[in-house]
Amino acid sequence: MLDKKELLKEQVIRASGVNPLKCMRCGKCSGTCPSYDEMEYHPHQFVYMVEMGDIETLMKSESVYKCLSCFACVERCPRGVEPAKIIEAVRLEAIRQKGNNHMTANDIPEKVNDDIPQQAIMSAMRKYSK
Amino acid sequence: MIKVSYFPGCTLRTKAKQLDLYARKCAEVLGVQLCEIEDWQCCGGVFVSNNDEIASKLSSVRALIAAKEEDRPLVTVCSACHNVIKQTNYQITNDESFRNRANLYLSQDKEKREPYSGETKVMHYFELLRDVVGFDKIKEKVVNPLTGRKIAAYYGCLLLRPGKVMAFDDPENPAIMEEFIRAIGAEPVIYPYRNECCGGYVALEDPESAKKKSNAVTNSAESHGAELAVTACPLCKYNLVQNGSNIPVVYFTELLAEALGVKEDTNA
Amino acid sequence: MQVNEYKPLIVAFCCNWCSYAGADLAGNNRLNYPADVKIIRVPCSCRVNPMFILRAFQRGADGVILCGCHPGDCHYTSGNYYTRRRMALLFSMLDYLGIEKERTRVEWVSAAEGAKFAETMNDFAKTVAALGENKRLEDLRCKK
Amino acid sequence: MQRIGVFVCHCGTNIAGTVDVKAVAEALKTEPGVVFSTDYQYMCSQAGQDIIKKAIAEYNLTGIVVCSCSPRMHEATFRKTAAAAGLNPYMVEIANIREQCSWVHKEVPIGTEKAIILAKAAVAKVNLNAPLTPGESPVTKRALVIGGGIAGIQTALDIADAGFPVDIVETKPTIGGKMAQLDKTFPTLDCAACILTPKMVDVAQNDKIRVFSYSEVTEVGGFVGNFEVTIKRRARYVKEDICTGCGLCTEKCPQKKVPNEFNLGMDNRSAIYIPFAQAVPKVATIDPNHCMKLKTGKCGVCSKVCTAGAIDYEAKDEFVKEKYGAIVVATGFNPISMEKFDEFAYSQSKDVITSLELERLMNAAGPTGGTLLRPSDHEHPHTIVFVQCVGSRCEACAEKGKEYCSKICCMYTAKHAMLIRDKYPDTEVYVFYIDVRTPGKNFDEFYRRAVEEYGVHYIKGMVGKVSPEGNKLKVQGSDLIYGRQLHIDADLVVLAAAIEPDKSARPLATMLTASMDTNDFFTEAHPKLRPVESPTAGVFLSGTCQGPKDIPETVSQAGAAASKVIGLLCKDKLTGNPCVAHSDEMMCNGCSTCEKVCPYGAISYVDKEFRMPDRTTKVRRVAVVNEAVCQGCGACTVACMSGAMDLKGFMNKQIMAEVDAICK
Amino acid sequence: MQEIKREVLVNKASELLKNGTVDRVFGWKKGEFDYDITPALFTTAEDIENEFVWGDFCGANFSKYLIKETGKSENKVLVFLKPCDTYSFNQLLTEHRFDREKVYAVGVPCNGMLDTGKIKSSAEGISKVTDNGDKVVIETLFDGEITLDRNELLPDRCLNCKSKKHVAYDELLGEDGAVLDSNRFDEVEKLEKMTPDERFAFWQNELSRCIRCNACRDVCPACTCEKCVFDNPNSGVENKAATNEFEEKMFHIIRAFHVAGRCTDCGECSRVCPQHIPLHLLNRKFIKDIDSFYGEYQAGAEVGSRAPIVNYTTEDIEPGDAVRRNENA
Repeated sequence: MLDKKELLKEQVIRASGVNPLKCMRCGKCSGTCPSYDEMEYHPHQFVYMVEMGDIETLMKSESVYKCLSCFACVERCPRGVEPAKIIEAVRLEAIRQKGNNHMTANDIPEKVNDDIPQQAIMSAMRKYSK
Repeated sequence: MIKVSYFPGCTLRTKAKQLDLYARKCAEVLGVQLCEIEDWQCCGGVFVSNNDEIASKLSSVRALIAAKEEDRPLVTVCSACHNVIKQTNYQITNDESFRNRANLYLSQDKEKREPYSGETKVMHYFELLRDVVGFDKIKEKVVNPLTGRKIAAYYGCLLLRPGKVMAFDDPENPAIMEEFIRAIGAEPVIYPYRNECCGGYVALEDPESAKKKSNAVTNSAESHGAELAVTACPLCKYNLVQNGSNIPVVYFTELLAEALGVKEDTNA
Repeated sequence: MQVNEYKPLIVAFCCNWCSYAGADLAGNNRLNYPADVKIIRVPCSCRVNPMFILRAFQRGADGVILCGCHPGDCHYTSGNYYTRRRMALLFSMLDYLGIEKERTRVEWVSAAEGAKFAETMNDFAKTVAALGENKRLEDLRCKK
Repeated sequence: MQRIGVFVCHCGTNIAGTVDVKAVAEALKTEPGVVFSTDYQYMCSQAGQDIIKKAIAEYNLTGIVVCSCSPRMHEATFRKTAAAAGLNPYMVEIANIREQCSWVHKEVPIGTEKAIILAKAAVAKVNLNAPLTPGESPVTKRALVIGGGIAGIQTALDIADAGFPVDIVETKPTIGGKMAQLDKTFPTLDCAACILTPKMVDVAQNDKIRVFSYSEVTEVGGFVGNFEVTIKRRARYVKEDICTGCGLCTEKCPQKKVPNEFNLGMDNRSAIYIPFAQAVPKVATIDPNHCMKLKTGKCGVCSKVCTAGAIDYEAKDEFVKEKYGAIVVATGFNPISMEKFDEFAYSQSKDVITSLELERLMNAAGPTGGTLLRPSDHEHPHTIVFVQCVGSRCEACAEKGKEYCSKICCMYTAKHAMLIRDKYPDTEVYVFYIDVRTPGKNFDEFYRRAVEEYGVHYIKGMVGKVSPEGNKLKVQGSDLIYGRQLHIDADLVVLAAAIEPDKSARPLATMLTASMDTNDFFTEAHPKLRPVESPTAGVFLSGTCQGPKDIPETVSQAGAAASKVIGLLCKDKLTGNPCVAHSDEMMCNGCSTCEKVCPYGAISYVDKEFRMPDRTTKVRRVAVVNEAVCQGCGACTVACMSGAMDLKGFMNKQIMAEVDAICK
Repeated sequence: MQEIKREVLVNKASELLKNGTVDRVFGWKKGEFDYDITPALFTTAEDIENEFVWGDFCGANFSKYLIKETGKSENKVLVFLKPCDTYSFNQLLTEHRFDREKVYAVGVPCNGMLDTGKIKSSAEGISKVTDNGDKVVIETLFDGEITLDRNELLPDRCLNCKSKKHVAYDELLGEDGAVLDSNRFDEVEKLEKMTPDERFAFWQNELSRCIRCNACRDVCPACTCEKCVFDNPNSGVENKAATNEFEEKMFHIIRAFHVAGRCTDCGECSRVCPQHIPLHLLNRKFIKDIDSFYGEYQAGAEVGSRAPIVNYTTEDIEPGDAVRRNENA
């Protein structure tokens, strides 16, 4: 039987399709990340902490919402680890498990202005809510 | 006349009408007919990379099927739609489990269709210009060359990454937009931030964060001598402009229309 | 557990450089497989003439397995590639004649794959045992 | 009829524990041909071998079967035993009743039964064995070295030193290779040219060594001891034997805007050129792609100024055919293209350079005369960032990088960093690294000195992006130990590009039938025990064509390859493996099918006259196997439908007899 | 009916004999009956004028005869080749079995040759057979005239003719045709679709009739070995006459394997089999598998081509997958 911690790790690895063991810990993902300063845990730490099975800490962190999904880390990783996908899987785990979304439709009106494209609202809802 | 299927996307119906309008007008001049697929639905804005995410990708699959039924490539203009649809197509081609599950969902639709497994070719309007029309032909059709204008091509992330999936151009040293700029008679400005992120959807969650990224892009373009930035993405444009770009940001179709002489206010 | 399980006779042709060494390694590691498997050493899997295989069946073998280096690792650079084509065609022909396709097999076993050798032989012996005696290629004169 | 002796080994309890060895010896007594059968504790021991020798003499044995461990273990031992007793060693067969019997089965009746069957199969085979004698072939006492870098130079010098003639084939106009482009060498910091150029001079002056520069190998035939090689000598439009290397032509040549490959395009040379001052041979070469005379017919300045009259615009490529006993591959390496790694802005800024380019920028004979200046504005760089592992250890990007570690980068970067800090103490040097790998004599000490004595900043992390802004290169990378993203405004960025085998290696491997790994490095015959030999007999490996290596390793491998070549050339004759294919000309159809599947080109065809039963003669085409080339795989024996082609030691009827014995 | 007339062939042969191009001519001679035509070697124009036969029963392929005949003289021998014969001709050249310089090859068009077996089983006491295009008229001693559709009397190999195009000749009489799309694999596919038990029963029934007369081997233009393995005591498989079922299978499997990649699918083996065993179905299985596993290959289509069985790619199908593919097909 897997305990909860292991189950979470399995789920993140399976859903993201990422094998954290491929990481050689060069840190290029964090070296390339444009949102590094906004994050508490950085892309290379996501990979390492998933490998270690400490997913709950990541789920609780605001860092999961700071990733831009710009895929620069994925593109530049020499080992094909795809950190952005692992962050996405942890983020989905967080919003799915919590049962409370990071952003809801009610939050939207105050966040938008007349010029904002629909695409931004759609994307934000996809990224921050179930 | 070459016929291609066309997926405009929500934003092109609202905030980014110019992007759509001029895409159509220019296509006509270049001998391509954009056949808008019927009853298209929003692509979802972003591609969710999780394997277990199915439902949000179905609208893209339906669009892909519509194009398959016409036996035409599916062309998009908006970078975001393009990214979502191309990634979905890649996943349905290469991930058997996703393919089976997606087809299972679609078998619930009213119309009965063959299972879809990635047959449609997904093209961005830029790829259409490069691979189908050809930049040489554009050069011939230009009536209003934008001579002397120094233009920064802003790729952003969505057109290029993941490079293996998008197969759009070299993700670190792309050339397609620069070639486009040359084709309409202007001078491309190469700057290091052309393939960095504008901040994207984070604009809602953390506007400050998005501002930092956007400023880095526009400052870099400006410092390399650009007087204008060009993009294919409404969200990129929004972020760059909203965060106080010192140089104007326009859609590439606007420039193309100007060069081809089909922009309404060219002489205004 | 079936007590009276049929004990098949299995001839295994092993190339000297990879599979024969793999079989030796299975021995070094004391990995069991049925004694029904008898190994014949050949320099390369490409030395195995279809006639040897048919002859084995003629003389009462119930299964014949060929083992060689993995494609690309042949000691003679290309021998196993020829084996692969010859056996694909031969096995397909035997199947066409209605002879049980489970009685013939080709496996690539490297010198380092002692465990794979033992597993392969266990599996093959089990498969062949399940088919029972080889009647379709039998030779009444040889079997008495 | 053979007289066969059977010897069953107990191997202590290794065999005897699961096999009733006495029962095996007993059961074999009645096999056809068997005249003697016995068992013993340890057959491979001196006493055991004596039993065999005695039995051979006493029973007049013509063949023996040893039931023991794997033939891979002791076949050679027992063959020697037989030979010592006057029996042809190929009359020995081993029944493997240990690895393939006693060790894999548990019950004595089962083990014993199988051991008897295996022994009977061996007896059945020996009954059909025939004495075999290895063939002999003569050895051409001349070696060919392909590649004239430090590996090729050292190999050639060592072979020549032993008294054998050697030819070096080098594609460039001069020998010297990559080492000639280097500035200093680690970990001793002596100057590369100071230690290399004397060796180049030795080559030029050694009358045993011929240098075919500006040449390439186009065809290889033959086999170990008897290779026949065609060398294409590209037209250099300058008569090599007349040119004195005075260099006047290069000064007067009006076309001076040709990118200088020796300085990696960082400066220009003339269309007629001598790559560098110490070139060997020191003769000029005309670059036909840039020479106005060759392209348009107008000019001819070099011809006018050459007092020796060495210029020949009409020169053509020439082909030389030569015979060699051994071939050494020393084709070397190149840094990979940085084109696909533009996150480091290599294509965007001249001030992003590779380490090899830095070597030239620091070299006194380089484009800046040895003063470190930025290529863009010729200013002194004050902040320099080194990026390690660019394209090395790169699994995700097979089309742009290499999966392996390039091995030399950690050390040369430490060297660069140290030299820069030494010469320009006001310059800050940062090295972004993933791991620092220094397993070599005095290597780690060297790296530590860079940090501790020279104050080089080593940062554990990787650069993610380099952005040229103004006259700075904005470097963004991770500093993993600090836990921050580091932003450095650098003046110069140096990329430690992965190295890859030279592109000429792949077609050469095909010509030599030498195998390569997926990265196009030549594979060795055995990774540990035969590291300088290729699996193809007579082809040896020297230097980085076999894998990334530094200079000391390259030189020692070059010496090792030379000693293997010398060992081969010392022999007057080579004895081969006697288990080779043989074609029965009476049955051969001459259809050429066997030739197609032979990986060694060992089969040829001759027209032969046959006397027919009716006393007429008939000429037929038949296959002939070159026994020195045949390696004995047997592919031809199955391709041959008439059964004319058979393999000695593994004949059709022998294998068939084994099958019959097992299936009885 | 053959579109080209006997006179054309006779004139050509006489002309070449007279002008010294050749000194021997392979042709056909009448046998006991109309349908019983035998191959013959002519050396004079006179013999040719008198005895040379050309018609619906001239099915014999001379390619194989060239091996021995070309060794007998330094002069050229004339051979008439139908389109399907030219493939065997090329295949033998690929295998260096005769000297091309000693042969003068004349291509003749072919409209399909009638099957002697089918004729014989359609009537008794046959005295004369005439072909007038679509119909064949058989005159019999007892039942008068019988008229049959020509197509009904064609052997399988002509019904599924693969090519009307000559792939080798020095000179062509008449018009050359094209390579045809045939349905020659239909029967193989039918067998493949059966269950293994049905296939086994089918072949058991067919091959058990074999009397080891070796007619298939003797006629086969690919079976040209100086000494056949089945005649060679050292081969381990020597046997002159099968003593049990297995050995028939062994003989036919080995024979098919030995000609795999070399068989031009001429169909002679089945034509000559006195027991009417459809032996060509074995060869066609190999051809079909070779085509589907390694890409289409026609033996003899060009001289010097390398048969797939003596070639490889690093990505070839695994034997296990090859057999399973049949199952799914």
